[in-house]
Amino acid sequence: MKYAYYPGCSLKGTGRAYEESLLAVFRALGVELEELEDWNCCGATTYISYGELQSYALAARNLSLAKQMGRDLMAPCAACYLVLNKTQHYVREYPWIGQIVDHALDAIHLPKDIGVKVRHPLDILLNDVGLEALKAKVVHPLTGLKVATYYGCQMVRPYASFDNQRNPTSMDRVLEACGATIVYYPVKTHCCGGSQKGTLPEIGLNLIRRLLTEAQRNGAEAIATVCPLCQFNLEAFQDEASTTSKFHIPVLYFTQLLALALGVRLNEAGFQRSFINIKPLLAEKEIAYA
Amino acid sequence: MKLKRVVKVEAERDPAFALWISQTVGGERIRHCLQCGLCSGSCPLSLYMDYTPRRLMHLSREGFKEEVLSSYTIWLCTSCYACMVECPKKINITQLMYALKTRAMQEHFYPKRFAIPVLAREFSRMIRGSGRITESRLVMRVFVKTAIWRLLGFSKLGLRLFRTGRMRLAREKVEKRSDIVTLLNVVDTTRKELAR
Amino acid sequence: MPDAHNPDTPPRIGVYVCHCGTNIAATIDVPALAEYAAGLPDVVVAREYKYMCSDPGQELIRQDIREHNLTRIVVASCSPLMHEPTFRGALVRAGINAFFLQMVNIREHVSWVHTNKEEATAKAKDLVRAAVRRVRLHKPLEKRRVEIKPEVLVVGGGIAGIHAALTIANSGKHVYLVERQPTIGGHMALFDKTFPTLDCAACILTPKMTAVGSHPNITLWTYAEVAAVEGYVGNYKVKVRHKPRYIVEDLCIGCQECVEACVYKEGRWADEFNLGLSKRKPIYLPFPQAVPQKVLIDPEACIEFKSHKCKKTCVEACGERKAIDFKQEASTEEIDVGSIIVSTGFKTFAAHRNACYGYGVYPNVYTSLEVERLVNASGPTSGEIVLRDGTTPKMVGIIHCVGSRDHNTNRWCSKVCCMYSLKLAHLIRERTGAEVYNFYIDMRTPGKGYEEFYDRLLDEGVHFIRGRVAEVADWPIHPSEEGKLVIRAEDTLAGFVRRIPVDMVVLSVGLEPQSDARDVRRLFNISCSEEGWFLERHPKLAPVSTFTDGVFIAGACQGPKDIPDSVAQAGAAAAEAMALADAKYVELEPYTAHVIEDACSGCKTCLTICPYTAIAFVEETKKARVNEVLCKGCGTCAATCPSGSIEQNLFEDQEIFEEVEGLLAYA
Amino acid sequence: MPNAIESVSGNGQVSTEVAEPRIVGFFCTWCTYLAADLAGTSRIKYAPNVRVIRVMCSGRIDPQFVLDAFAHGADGVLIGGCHPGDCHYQQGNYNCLRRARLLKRVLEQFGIEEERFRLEWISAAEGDRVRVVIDDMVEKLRKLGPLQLKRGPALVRGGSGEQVPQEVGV
Repeated sequence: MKYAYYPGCSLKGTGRAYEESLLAVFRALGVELEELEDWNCCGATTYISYGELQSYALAARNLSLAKQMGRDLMAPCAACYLVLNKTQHYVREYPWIGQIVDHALDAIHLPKDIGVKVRHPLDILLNDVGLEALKAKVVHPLTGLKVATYYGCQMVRPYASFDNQRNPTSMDRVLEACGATIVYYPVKTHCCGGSQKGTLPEIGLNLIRRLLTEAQRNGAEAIATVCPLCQFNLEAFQDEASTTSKFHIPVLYFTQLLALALGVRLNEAGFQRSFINIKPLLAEKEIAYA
Repeated sequence: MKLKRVVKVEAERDPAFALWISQTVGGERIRHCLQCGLCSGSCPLSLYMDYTPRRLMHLSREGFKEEVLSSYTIWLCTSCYACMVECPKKINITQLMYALKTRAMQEHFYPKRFAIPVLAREFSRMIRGSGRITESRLVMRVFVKTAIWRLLGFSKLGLRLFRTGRMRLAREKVEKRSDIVTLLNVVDTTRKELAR
Repeated sequence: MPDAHNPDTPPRIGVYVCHCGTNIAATIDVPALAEYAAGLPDVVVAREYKYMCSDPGQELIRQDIREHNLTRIVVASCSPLMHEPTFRGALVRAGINAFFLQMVNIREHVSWVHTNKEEATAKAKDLVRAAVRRVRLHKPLEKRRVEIKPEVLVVGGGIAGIHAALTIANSGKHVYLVERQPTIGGHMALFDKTFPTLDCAACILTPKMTAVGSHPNITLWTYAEVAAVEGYVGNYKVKVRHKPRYIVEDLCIGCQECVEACVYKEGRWADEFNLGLSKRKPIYLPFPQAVPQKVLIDPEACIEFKSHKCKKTCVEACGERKAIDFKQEASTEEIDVGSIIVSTGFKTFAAHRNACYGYGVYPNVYTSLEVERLVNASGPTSGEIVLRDGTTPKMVGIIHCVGSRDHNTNRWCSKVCCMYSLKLAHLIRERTGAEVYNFYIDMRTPGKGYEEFYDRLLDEGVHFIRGRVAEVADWPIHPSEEGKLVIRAEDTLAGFVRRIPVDMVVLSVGLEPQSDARDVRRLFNISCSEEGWFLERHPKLAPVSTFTDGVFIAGACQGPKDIPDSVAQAGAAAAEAMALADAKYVELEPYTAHVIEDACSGCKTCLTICPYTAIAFVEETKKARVNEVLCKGCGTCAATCPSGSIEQNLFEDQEIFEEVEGLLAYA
Repeated sequence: MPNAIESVSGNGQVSTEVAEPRIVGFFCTWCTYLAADLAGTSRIKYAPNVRVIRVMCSGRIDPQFVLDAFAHGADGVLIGGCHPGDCHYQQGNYNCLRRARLLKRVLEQFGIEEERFRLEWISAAEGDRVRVVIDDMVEKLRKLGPLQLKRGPALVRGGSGEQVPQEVGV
């Protein structure tokens, strides 16, 4: 199994732990990932409001590069995953947008064909690798670890190609395969406020608080995420969000938990980058780790 | 206390605006809006909005440009797509919000030093320059332009990020930066041609 | 077994109390009631059961009758008007006379209207006790069988009447269709298109109209009214009054040469069919597709009637046909029919009653019905939507719910306004390209393809402003409003008041009962709601029947209805009428009166009191005698007879006295 | 509210003050009885004091029925018929009205207050009117208290209607 890999900007910055754990996990599963040559920012949700059409062109460049590699394109970052998918949709739905994008690609000597399959790691784990293969590779089961799976918005909305939009379960199934216990988490697809914590702090903070409170209320010992921004928001502002009850709950990328189970060494899975040390929890739960 | 007339006479309506919105990407179906309010109900931010998304849809399609573009609602949208997924008339509300943001920025319908448009501008500049985003630099640029003091509040967190290696000042960049610039320019020129 | 029909043997009574699920049991202590009944004199068995009207419930009664030789039955359950026939059937099947039954209404009259269980149970006990005492005296009675005449009278020639008439006529039975106007077609004939399919009204209506006109089984009487109705189910005698149209219908061939020839070269009088939007001559055809194709003369307008000095060019034009008859007078005709279908339709709300909308003040404020004529290809402007001054409107406001959903006028929703407003909005936009604004309170589009039509209108860019219009006026507060009609309303969805200047205002007027609905219902002896809508026998289970057997209702005279609903109802009414006719006979309740000759003093008081002249004085015996065929069983004579020598079956003095005393005697 | 039954003795004489007025109703099938049914189906709540006797037409109601009711302990009698002109039998309700007028005079002679005898026109559609009339009448009779007959026994029916003035019937 081999995939083109599109990290996106965050996975090189605040989301490094995501990239490290992701690569480790797929290595352990014997899946080859080849980083996309000279990729550029997908434009995220921010560029659109500045220049809608340009944002499609930016995404298209990556898609065109990937198409040349002739493999499915894995996009772990929820925002990237959305934007790349969306671009393909819009170019199809609006011929005039397609025309503009084509011109732009032409100008930089890239083929117009951007019809590469954009896929999320969870999609690949479930449908290509398969849960059985995954189970087989588990060396340190996460037995008894209560996890709240937080999907956020953009992995499932608006294009949930491989999971249910209103009640996604892909991450649950993958983590259960590693022996973890998934707690009831009614806000699993609610919004974390995205960049709002930076721009309208108090509002962003309220959204973050809601997510943390629910996780705590439902007895979660860790929160698993699929998006660098979600992970950052939930982890970085726990003190700020704390009110009467103080929040102290590890917020990890689902790939980090996978890595743990697959026997990847902690600091090869980016745990050293967490603000909250995971070891006491693992000790308490008697979960072995490398 | 200053009282102003609130009754709207038809001449204050901007039909061109209403037409424009119904022609933007995602705006095609705005006229189908039933005003059921499901968008407002499903929106995580609506509790902070001056106009709920539902009301914004109505004001937009009726052409009340002032009200729409000066509304906080468009800036509060985090593009979580909850409204769009639930909308019974399949209206692409999130996309509409982008269009409105763009328009509001073009016509400067927002408070001075308002962070969100600044972020968008800086974001695009950075991409034009390097083709990728270096979060550390972006954050700093935005704070400098909006609320420098917030940098201080942020510094503690910043420090932790540096310590954990999650904030690197090293500039992320694409090799073929000229390609990015060309790409963006060509889009603009082609759009103008198509418009003609 | 004691002979139930022998009055000398002591009666053996069975009492049956129904729970009606919880409808009764929740408010009345049913077991206590049954136990109490068991202790009453002559009661042999008293039982309670969940649903007496169910088969097992009835079987319970039948068994007891056989096993305990019961001779009288009391059922305490719902209103006798609901299930009396059911339980009488049970008695008959058990071999005793149907009228040995007395029902006690402990649901409608007790459990549903009272809350205190103690009081309710006490009341129920009194009622049961009275019934037990009364039923002892019940005598065996037989229903009267009367023949049903197959002919049917349909009153009102709108789409409902037309459909009913054709359905029955096609089954081979004869129909009399009586229409007050000079032509059939009703409101539907005024429309250009019908919602939501937008198919042309004329194209679907006129074929049906002509079919009526030419059908061998239909006698069509237009410009005529029902003057009197006598008789009873199966045997109604109806007087129909023909208004003079001053044209011999049989001779007129509808060539309209007379109209051409009239001394008035131009129309001068408001054209009724076009609601005054055009002018007609004194002699005229209501509209091109009128059925029958017969002209008529308006005596108010015709010179000949006013001065007798007219050149009578019309008569010349008619020539040999001699169809014009200035001497024609109203005539009355009497027919016998077995059943009657009342489909007299509705009238629209008089727009001027709502002063704020300036109807009659501003010439460019129209009613929806007027606009229906404007958009109609065969209308006064041949389909062109123009204002009174001939210009085309650029801005049009359509105001919903005019006269409806309003405690100052009519409380009800008129059901069709939302949809026809959408239709008009579409037609106006399509034909003039004007900006159209709909002002609504709620958009009500329940019906096949209706919501889809609304969605289509939304897409067509018609404005929908949710808010009841406060005022239509011509005073501007902004230069852009100069010389316009300004509609003021809150846009409740935008959250502020808006002023919208328009060239044309359309008032979507609601539906109302005909102004003479009350006289009409008396004529046919049916009841109507407080508003004036004719009352169906049961809102769900007998929607086209009335409380008068053999009289049915169809269409908007029963309540606001659109075309499909009216036609469906007409079909149902027709089926009821045909079923009745095919039964050939109907059984009448035996509640007739009879004279106890020995007691009769021959004072003749009863003769004058009987509304049906059913009582005759027999010279030989010098006594009164009731003709049971004519007697309808009101019992007035029985109450009037000074010597108490007239009795009414099942309502004999003794029976009622027993009931009274039973109510008041305490066990 | 204490139950009337226990507080009234066999001969209809009221033994305690808490007695609830007991009213006999004569309703015509076509209008008032239907109205009462409608009140039921509409779940309209009203006082439980009225016991209804169904007759085909208010024209059937013989003054003797009314007198008999009073004689046997009724505190009030309520007659319900169709509105004038609406009679199912064309004019029965007019006859009823005429008799009622005369009957009122007779009742006076027996010292029966006029509030105790009431004639109402209630159409099949006027379910709520049943409530209004009954509640109002019960209220009035509560104030009046139980009926004390001056010449009670004389009222009791004796086969023919000799207590009733001849013209009543006419």
